[in-house]
Parts: sequence; structure tokens; C-alpha cells
Amino acid sequence: MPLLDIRNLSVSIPTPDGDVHAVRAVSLEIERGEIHGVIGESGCGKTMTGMAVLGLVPKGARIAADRFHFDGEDLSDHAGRLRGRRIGLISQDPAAALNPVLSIARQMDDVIRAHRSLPRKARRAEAAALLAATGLPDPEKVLKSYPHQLSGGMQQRVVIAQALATGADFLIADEPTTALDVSVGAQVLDLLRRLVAERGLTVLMITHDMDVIAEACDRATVLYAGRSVETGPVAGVLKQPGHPYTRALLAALPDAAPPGARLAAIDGSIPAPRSVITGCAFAARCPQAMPLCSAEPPPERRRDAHRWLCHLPEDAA
Amino acid sequence: MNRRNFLKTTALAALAATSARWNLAMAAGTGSILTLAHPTSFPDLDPATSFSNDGAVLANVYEGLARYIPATETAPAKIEPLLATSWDISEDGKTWTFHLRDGVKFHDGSPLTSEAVKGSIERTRKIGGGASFIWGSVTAIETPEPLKVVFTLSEPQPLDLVASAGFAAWIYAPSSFGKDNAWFNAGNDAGTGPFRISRYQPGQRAVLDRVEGYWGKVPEGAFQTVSFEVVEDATLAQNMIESGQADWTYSLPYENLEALKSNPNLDVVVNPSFETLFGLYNVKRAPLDKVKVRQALSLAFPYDDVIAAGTSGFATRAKGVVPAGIWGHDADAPVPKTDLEAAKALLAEEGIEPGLELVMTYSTSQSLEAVAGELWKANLETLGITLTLQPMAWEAQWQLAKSSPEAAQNIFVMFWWPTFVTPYDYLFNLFHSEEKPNFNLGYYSNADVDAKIEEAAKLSGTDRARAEKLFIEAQRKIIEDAAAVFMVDQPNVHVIRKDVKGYTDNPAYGHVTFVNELSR
Amino acid sequence: MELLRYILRRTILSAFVVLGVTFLVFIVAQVVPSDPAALYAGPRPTAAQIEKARQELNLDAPLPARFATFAMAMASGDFGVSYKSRRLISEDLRAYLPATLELAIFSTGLALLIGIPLGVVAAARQGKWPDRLGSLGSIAAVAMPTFFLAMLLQLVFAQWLGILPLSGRLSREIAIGAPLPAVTNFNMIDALLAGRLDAFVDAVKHLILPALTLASYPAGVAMRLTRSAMIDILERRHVVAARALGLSEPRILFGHALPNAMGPALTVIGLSFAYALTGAVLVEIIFAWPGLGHYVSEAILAKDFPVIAAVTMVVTICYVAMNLIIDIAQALVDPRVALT
Amino acid sequence: MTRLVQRLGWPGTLALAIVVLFVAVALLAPWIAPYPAQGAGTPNVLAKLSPPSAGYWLGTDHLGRDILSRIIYGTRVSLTNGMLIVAFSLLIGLPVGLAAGYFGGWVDEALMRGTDIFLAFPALLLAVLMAAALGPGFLNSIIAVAVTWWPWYARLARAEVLVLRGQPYVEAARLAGVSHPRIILRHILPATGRPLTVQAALDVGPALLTAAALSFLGLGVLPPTADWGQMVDAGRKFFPDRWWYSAMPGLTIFIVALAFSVLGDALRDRRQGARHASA
Repeated sequence: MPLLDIRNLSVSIPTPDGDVHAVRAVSLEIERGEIHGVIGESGCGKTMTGMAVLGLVPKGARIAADRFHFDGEDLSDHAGRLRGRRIGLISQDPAAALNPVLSIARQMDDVIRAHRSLPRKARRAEAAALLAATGLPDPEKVLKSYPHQLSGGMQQRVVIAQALATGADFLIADEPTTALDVSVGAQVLDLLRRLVAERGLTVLMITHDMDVIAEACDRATVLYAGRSVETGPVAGVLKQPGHPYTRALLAALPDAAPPGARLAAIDGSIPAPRSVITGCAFAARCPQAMPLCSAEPPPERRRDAHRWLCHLPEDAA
Repeated sequence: MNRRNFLKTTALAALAATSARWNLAMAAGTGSILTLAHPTSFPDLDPATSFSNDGAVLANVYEGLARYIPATETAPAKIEPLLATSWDISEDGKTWTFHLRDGVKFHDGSPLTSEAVKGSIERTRKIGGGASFIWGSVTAIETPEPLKVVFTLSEPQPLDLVASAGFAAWIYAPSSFGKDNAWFNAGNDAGTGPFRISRYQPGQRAVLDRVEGYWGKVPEGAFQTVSFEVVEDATLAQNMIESGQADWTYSLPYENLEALKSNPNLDVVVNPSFETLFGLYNVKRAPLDKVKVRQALSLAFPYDDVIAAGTSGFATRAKGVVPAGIWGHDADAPVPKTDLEAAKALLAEEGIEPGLELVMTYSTSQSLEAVAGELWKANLETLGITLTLQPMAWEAQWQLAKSSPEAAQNIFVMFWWPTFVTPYDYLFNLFHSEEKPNFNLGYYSNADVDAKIEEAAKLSGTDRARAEKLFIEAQRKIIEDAAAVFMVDQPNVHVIRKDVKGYTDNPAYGHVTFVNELSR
Repeated sequence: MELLRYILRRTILSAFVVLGVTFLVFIVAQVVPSDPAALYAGPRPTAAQIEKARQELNLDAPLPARFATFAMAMASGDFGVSYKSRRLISEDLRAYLPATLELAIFSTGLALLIGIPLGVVAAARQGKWPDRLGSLGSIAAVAMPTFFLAMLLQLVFAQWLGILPLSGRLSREIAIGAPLPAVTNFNMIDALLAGRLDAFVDAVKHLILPALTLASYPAGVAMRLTRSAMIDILERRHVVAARALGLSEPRILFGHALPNAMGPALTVIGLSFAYALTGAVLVEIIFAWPGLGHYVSEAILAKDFPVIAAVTMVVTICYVAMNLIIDIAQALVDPRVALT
Repeated sequence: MTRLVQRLGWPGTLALAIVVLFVAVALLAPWIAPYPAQGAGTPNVLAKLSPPSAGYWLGTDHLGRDILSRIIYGTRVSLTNGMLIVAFSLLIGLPVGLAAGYFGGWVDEALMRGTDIFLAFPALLLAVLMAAALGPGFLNSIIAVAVTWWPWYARLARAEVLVLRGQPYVEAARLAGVSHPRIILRHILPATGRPLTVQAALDVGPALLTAAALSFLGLGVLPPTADWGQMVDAGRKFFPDRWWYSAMPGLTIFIVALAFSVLGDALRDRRQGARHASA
């Protein structure tokens, strides 16, 4: 049984001008101990999927799913309880994720106190230990600092330490390296891999960066316009992509391009979030589109554990 | 009603616990405290320069040589001995000899002597502030005996009236002659009166305590302490008198007096005052240089309406400038009645076309003046005259009036009260010719009137009956010339708690309460 | 170091502003259509008395000379004497300024105490009835004419319910019967110094209605500012992060989000304080509160220029000083501001 | 109508209706006041201080004048007051802000430090000081408030200009040698004017409140012209026994100021909404 098991998740946000379909049909199966990458362009619904798992969707948003389970518990009912206990978050921009006007000590302490009843001194020691575990060289000094006094890498480590402090075994890492220098980003990814190995964590890695997928993940899921269009082991997805979108993503990434380059070079734009999509969402941009593509939802194709949704026959991939 | 009472009761019950203790403690003490709520502050407590509402405080701390007691229905007006027991006047009215009361002590313990009297008046004159001009005709003060003072005058003057004035006539201790204004205004005093100032918070209150060994009679149940509270807000003053937080107040809206009259705990004491309201016509500026136009304006004045609307019927019609209660008042003065037709005819005679615009100035702080103006304006509108009402700060109003007849207002509305009780004070100040007018703000000038006022002044010390006749003649001339519109004599309305005994209002001393005579 | 330089710069700027204000007050005073000498000479002066006053007041000196004298006097804290009462203005201020400051500080506290929690709750329950009710209340508070609110409060609490005093600073029982020693002229402090609980309670009771009147407008503003600041902050990532870390909702609202909203809170302190200082003109009249507003309104009626100038100067200096303190506090509270 | 409601929301629409109603009342005062003469100031002594009744819906004042008629006539004074205050303030503030923002440098520095001095005064106090110096009167009280009001517009205008100055078409005009006054008049003023006018229209409410405070202090219009603030003050000494005298004009001020306030909120929300949607 996967730790996280999602089938056909949809999240829609009502607005005066009609519903915004942030997530349309996402399916995810994440096994214990893996780092599972979720990749897609901005607006594809990857962050919203993470938020839905955390139970932090915007007010009034509607969540529906055929299955929405975490370790056997239905997230529709228990997201609030699991959040911060079993499920943790590592935010995109560590500078924004830390409260600018509170000291690190205070912010660490708040988290520890929320989960364990320890005396003050013990909490302080625990905070220092957690910071040390993330590879910060001088935890005591960090504790006395304010966020703006730390470098981006250090901030991200603090954020990870906070996530560890909750005792969560499942972390959602939302673009953990985007705001960082390349070398620092790589260190953070190494840290995450190490923590997964040492502490038996499971990580849902949200990213738009193929390099992150390649470097850090075991398996990956590609999202497009709020749907999961392809999923499978990283090797398969990267080497033998099934979906034309994945192929376009990879093609748009020239070998010479610096790692971390944005995914932007595909012609056309993603469907408007308010639109209703009947067929394949990628049909309008797909170089191989057929009339059938925009009329009917594509069927699932699979090659071992590697699955994707497309009207094109399997061998066309 | 029920609900309100219910809320009130619950709220009171809730508070009872906290406040009961000290309310009880206070109730025991309030009997000997008298609280007077005054609508204005006491700017100057120096007996030499005090010339305002501060007289209300000083009259309980200091005493003059004599005191004026106005006429009642049963008794004529008289001048009562105070620090002087008696006085003599020489044949020519120029030498006045006052015999001082024996055994009177100042608050510092020193005795009252002729030297103290001389010194007080000399200090007052030397500083030259306030009403010190009342001693203007005194050329010499001699002290032949410790209890005998002789005044020599340059011309005959009613020095008994001067000596009983409410300002600048106080006698104070020699030890204070060297003190400056600030010393007095810090709350120090040097009087002979029944009370001394024990605490003074400028702009808020003056608290007076009874002096041991006062020479005069002290009634049983007399007050030990009197607090002069400055309560500018009429609503608050009314609330205080109704709830018993204050024992005496005045200047409440006339409209509210009926309700207060029916309050079983209160007495509403209505008395004529020596304050009169009038409008001086600027006789040097066209078209009010024409008698008939001025007469027309006076005919258009809504005398009865102002009394009804402005004072709820409490005031009385002014009969010339000297108000009722003062000698020289002309009860049969030929004052006009409101008659718009006659006014129209007079205007037509002078060829005044509709569209005439006139400016009336009055003091911002006087609501009765505003009411009079608004009612008059409405009447004049029917005659085609536009009256612009210009409320101003008193100093600014006065300044404009003095500038020049051409630039000044057409009508100057003001109250007048006498510095001491003599018709001369009204007539000389307001209507006697002046090179550069100080208070003759209508620029009125009539040699005949001047002569009558001057002669009457000389006679008022020695032959008051003749003086009175001359004063009345001068007034009739002024009315004939329509130099001013005489609006109303302001009533004195004081509200006092019924359990305070012995209160009488003495209009010669505006809003003064002689606390020594009161008891509870 | 940056903080020091920042403070220095702000202080110099404030000093400059105060000088400008002095000049402006002096200029305005020249427009006053009244004769100071006539006022100074007393209620019903003779021409000679006025002339004497004119000389005493040095009114015939040329304008620049008079400005120099004026500015020097102001700088040395010598406000001269009132034309009307001829009392030393500095002495009067010693009695009136504490009364006004007491009211201003108390009402500022009240405004924050009412406005900020309401703003937090409204933001947390955005769009729900506490938000709607609060927003309506805050708009009403802002639109209510101060003087009318004062009258209504008096009517309800003093005259109908009778649970709070109608006006004044202390009950007469205390003011006359057992006066407080005037140490600071802040009644609450003086009462505590003298160990007089009765007087303390009495002083607080007298403060409530005028302070509430003055607090209504800034409380409304505080509520709206806090609400919008909180809504903004609650959407920020660190709050989302704090939620994801399993922190309790009150902890997030008050422990994490509110400290970020201190900026608006400090703004409100400045605004409320200024509002109380000037609103005092209206409120002190209605509540017979013996403070600067009361003092200056009398002076205005009498065109008593030295008093008007002194009060304007003192209030403006209080106001400028308060703004300076708040700017510095902003820098201290938010560690990032110190660097800008 | 429905579109209006959609745009402003119900409270905003209601507020707009109230504002329009009062403007209409001001324009039509002589025709809709039950007693036009009394509204204009003619006393009616016999009926003084009558409580609200069929004849006098809101009661009468101390000179027997119908309060309703007085309030209706007072609408003219109060609204004109509010409008003239913002108009005068714009007249001073807009040029100052334009000049400061457009020329920058020492002109900016000098003008803005000047406005700082005005802003350093607590506004009402400065207004009271000015009104006291100028003396009471309709125009004087307006000037007194405008003196405290204009620096805000100067700041607003300056901020707008700073944004506009960098716009390519302004740069282009400048490079093409178009004169400064012409650039300001042609390019800057129209674009700055619009947001400022909207702001100013909404400020009529607060301006009216300040003016009411001044006239409450006796520094407003001269009697017998009706004015709300002055009516509240005049009625205060009869309060609470004759509550209608103060309460009716007091409530009127409250309602009008509230309407302006709610309308302002609705418009601001709408602008923000528009920005959100376009983002």
C-alpha cells in the first residue's frame, strides 16, 4: 500500500467570474522511503496538490477525489490533524517561509512546543540538535539570529529543521532549491537525500526543474493543466518519455542550458484555468495532435511501472 | 421608563459596593461646604486690578469701606457701613471723612488702620489697572487718626458710592503692599473678609475657608468652606445644581428655568440686574447720521419678541440706558414700541430705498445678542433692509468700533454694567462726547447732553435728587436723538438649593454671593 | 550604527519642522484681528491703560525683531504671559498639559485595545459576521462626529445609567474634600503615589467617557488597518508554513502574524495620539476636562495670542516628538528597517 | 441599476443613493423645505423648542424654526463646505505636487519640506488656529480647513507624477523639446488629475466632518445661516431635555459622513478587485 494514494484529485476555487480549476485530475502513488518528484510549468497545479495534501487550500475551495488517502487515512477528513504531525512542508522561498520579525530560536521553539511537551531547556537543546542535523555549523549562533541575518542556504536548512521538529515522516518539499544558488541548491538536495536515508522519510518534491528530478528523485509525475499526464521511475520518464508534453519539456531543455533553466520554450500557452477541457489538455499545443485528441479524454498507456495518458499508440512514444 | 430605571438601579447597585463608603464619609462633611458653580473663571485675584468675575471671590475675602444695598419694595436704596462705620461730607462735596471700624483685623493679624486704607487705595491707583480710575478725582488722602481717613477731591464726587464699588475699592493689609500681581494670583490674600483663600486652581476652582475671629456677625449653621467651581458648560452646571453637587449657579438657559422652578429642591431667584443690552448707532456714518433713519430702526426692533424668545419672558424692556434698580432710572422714558408701519414711513421720509445694507457687530460669547440680532434682522428684512450679523471676539469688535467712524460697524451691540452704582457710569462712558472714543462707540456727541452729565456728576455727592433729574433729562435727549436702541434689561437669575438659607441677590455686585450671610 | 544614523537624521528633520512651525504660528498670529494691548489692559480699560499695556508688551517693535524675540522665548520654554489672565503661560501649561496627555495616552491605549483585537478577529473570520459587524462598526466610528458622540455617551452613561461621571477630572468630594498632592499632575499617578485607591478609581472613572470618545475614531482606523495588514500577512508564506508545521490557530494569529502587523499598530499609536491631542479641543469642552484643549478654546474666544501660540507649539512638539519616537520604534521592532 | 449594485455592492449603492439624495436636497432646498423662510433663518418665536410633531417633523429650535427646514438648508452649507474645502486643497496641492514631482531636485526638496511643516501640525488644531485668526465666516472656515488639507494632495500628486515622469511617452516628449508647462498640461495633468479627483470626491465626507467640528466651535458660518455643526452646538444647552435640537443635525452629519465613507470603501474595493482580476 502506497503511503500517499491519490486518485483523480480535483481542486476548484469559486470566484465571481466562474470556478478556477486549479487541479483537475491528479493521481499520485508515493511509496514509503522514496523521493517522488512532481514536475510541471507554473499554473499546472503542482503546488495546489501539495496544499491539498496539507489541507491548506484557499477558503471556499472544493476538493474532490476518487481516493485521497495518507497511510490509510482519508485526507479529506484528517488533513488538518495529520498536518504538522505526519506531514510536513518545506517551502519554496525560505526567506518568505520564516517569520521576519521573530528570532530563529522563537520559531523553532514554537514548533517543538506544538508537538512535544518538554521543559524549556530541553526544547532549546532539541532545537540546536535539529539544526545541527541539517548541517548548520553553529546552531547556537543561528538560534540567536533573525532570518535576514542568515544566508539562503542556512534559511532553507532552518526550514528543514523545523519540518523535522514536527516529527513528520512525510515531507512536501515545494521547490526547495528555486530560491538558492545552484551549488547551495545541490547541497540542500544532498541533505534531503541523506535525511531520507537516515530517518526513513518520504518526500514529495515539487519542482519545475528537470535537473532536480534527475538528481534527487526516485520516481516522478508530470502535471499538465491540473492533470497528471505521466508517472513512473525517473529513468523511464526522462529517458523514454511517453507523453508528448514530457517530450516537449525535455526537448525545450537544450543540453547546454544551465541547470535550473525555466521551462518556457514550448509554443502556445496552457489552457485558461477557468476553461472546461473535454479532450486532452495538451491537444492545442501538441505537434502530433489528431482531431480525436480535443474531443475525447486520452486513454492510459503503460510500460511496466511507467504510465501516461495519450491517444497516440504506445509505440509512437 | 421602566427599563431605564431598571438599568439605572442595577448599575447603581453594582457600584454601591465601591462608592458607598466614601459617599457616606462625604455626606457628613458637605453640610459646612457651600459650592458655587460659576460659568466663567476668575482671571485676576489682585484686589487692585480685579475687574471681572473674580469679584465674586474677592468680595468674600476683602471688604471695602461701605456696601451698596439696592432699593427693595419696602426700603429705599442705601449705603451700608462696612469697614467704615460712618462718614461726613464737607459743604462743597470735596472733602470726605471716613471713620473706621475698631477691632477689625486683616488675615495676617494686623489691625485695620487709616494707614492701611490709604496704602491700599494708593497701591491700587499706582498700579493703575482694572477699575482704579474710580478714584480719579481724589487728590490727597490723609490719616489724622488711626481710625480716621480724610479724602480730598478735585471736584465733587459721590465718594461713598466709589468706596462701595465691587472693584478697586478693597482694603488690604499693609504687609501685601509690596507684593506683585503674581503673588495674589498664586492664591495669597490679605483681606479682612470672613473667608481666606486656601486653595486656588486657576481656571478650575478657588476654595475658601472661614477665618477665625471675623469682626462681623456669623449666622448659626454658617459655612466653614466655600468652593467656587468654574463650570463653563451650562448643561453641566444645571446637572450639578439639580443633583446637589452645586448649591448655587447662574447663566442657565432661560428655557430651562420653568422646569427648575418646579423642582422642590431649588429656588429660582429672579431679580433685575444692573446689566442692560443696547445697540449704539454709528451716528457719524451714513445713513445712520439721520435721526429719522435711526428712529425707524428702533421702531423696527422686536422688543417683546426678544424678551419672549431670548429670555423666555424673564427680562424686562429697557427704558433708556440706566436700568431699573439704579437711581437715575427713568421709568417713564418715552421709548418706542415696535411699529413697522411707522418705521416704513420714516424711512420713506428720508428717501431710503429698499436694498440698504447695515452691519451689526456683537460679541461671540453673548447668545442673547445673537437672538436679538436674528429677530431684528427678520423685521428689517420686511423693510427692505439687510442686516448683516457679525459676531466677533469682544476685543476685535471693540477694536473695529474704535478705528474710525467710516470703517466702523453701523450698530454696536453690547451689555453695560456699572463700575460703581451711578447713572454717570452709563451716561458718561457711552454717550459723552469723546475726542477718541473709548466706549462711546456710536460717536454720539451733543453739547447739551455733555453739560447735563457733567453737572449731574458734580451734584451726585451732595444733591442726589437734582443730579438724578439731570441724568434723566440727558437720557431723554439721547432717546429723542435715537443715539441707541435700548433692548432689554437683563434679569439676574440665580438658582440656589432650597436648604441654603439667607440668600439675597445684590445686583450692585454682579453675581457675588456673600457667603457669610448664608447657612444650611 | 545604521540605527544611530537613522535616529540622528530623523531628529534633525524634526527640529527643522519645529522651527518651521514656530514661524508659521508667528505669521498666523499677525493676522489675528485684535488688539493685544486692549486685551492685556483688562476687561474695560481706559485709553491710558491700553497705551501702557502696549509699551509693556513691546508691540511697537518691528516685525522681524518680534519674531526673533518670539523664537528665542519659545526655545527657552518661556511662553510669556497670557494677555487675558496675565498669568505665566508656562505655569498654566504645567497644570493643563498633564491633563491632556493623561487623556491622550489613555485614549490611545483604549483605541489599540479595542481596535487591534477586533481587527485580528475580523481578519481571521474574513467575510463572516464578526468581520462584517466589525467593519460596519469601524466605519461608523470613523464617520461619527466627535462632539456628537461625546454628547451621546454622556447621555447614556452619565445621565441615564448614572454609572460614570458626567465630566471633570476628579469628583469634587476628592478635589475639594481630600485633594491629591499635585506631584506630576497626572491624577492616576499622583493617586498611586499618595496610595489613594479611592482617588485612583475616581480618576479612571472620569477618564473613561472622554477617552472613549477620543478612542472611537482611531479604534475604527486601528481595526481597519490591523484587519487589512493581517489579511495580507495571513496569506504570506511563513504563515502557511507555520500552519504546515502544526502550530495552533491562536498561536499563529497572535504569536506569528500579529508581530508582523506591529507596523500598522505603531501607525495607529501616532494617529490616535495626534487625534486625541487635537480632538481635545472639542472633547475637553464637552467634558469640562481642564486640559490644553479647554485652555486654548478659551484663548481662541478671547484672541489671547500668546496662549494660542504656546498651546499650538506644545501640541505640535508633542506630536512631532511622538512621530519621531514611532519612527524609531518602527526601526527597532522590525529589525529590517534599521538597515534601510 | 443591477450593474451598479454588482459593481458597488449593496452598501455602496445605498451610500451612493444617500449622497445623491443629499445633493438633490441641497439643490432643491427652497422647494422641499416645509418652511423655507425658517430654513433661511426667519424666527418663529411662538413655536420655540417644540418637540417633533405633525407640524414640525423634527421639532423646532430656540427661535421656533423648523429643524427639518434648517437641516435641509444646512445641507447646502455643509455640502458646499465639504466640496469647496477639497476644491481649494486641490487647487493648492495639485500644482505643488506636480511641480515637486516633475522638476525633482531642490524644487522637490523645498516644496516637500514645506508641506512637511503643514503636516507636522495636528490638522484640526491648525484649522482652529487659522479659523481663530481669520475670524468666523463661511469662506474663512473653508480656507482654514483647506490649509490643513492640501499637503495630502500635494503628496498624492507628487507620487503619481513620479510614476508618470518615467513613462516613455513623457521621456519622448521631453527629448522632442516640448516645453515643461506643455508636458505638464498635456501629459501629466490629465493622468494625475483623474485618480486625485476620485480621491477628492471621497474626501468631501471627512472634510464636511472637519467643517462641522469648526462650526461646532463657533468658527463656521455666521447666523442665521443654518449649519449642522452649529445647530448641534446651539442645541447642546437644551440637551437632553430637548434632545431633538442637537440630535437631529448630529444624526444628519453622521449619516452623510457614513455614506461617503461606505461609498469610498466600495469604490476602493472595486479598484482593488479590478487590479486582482487583471493580475
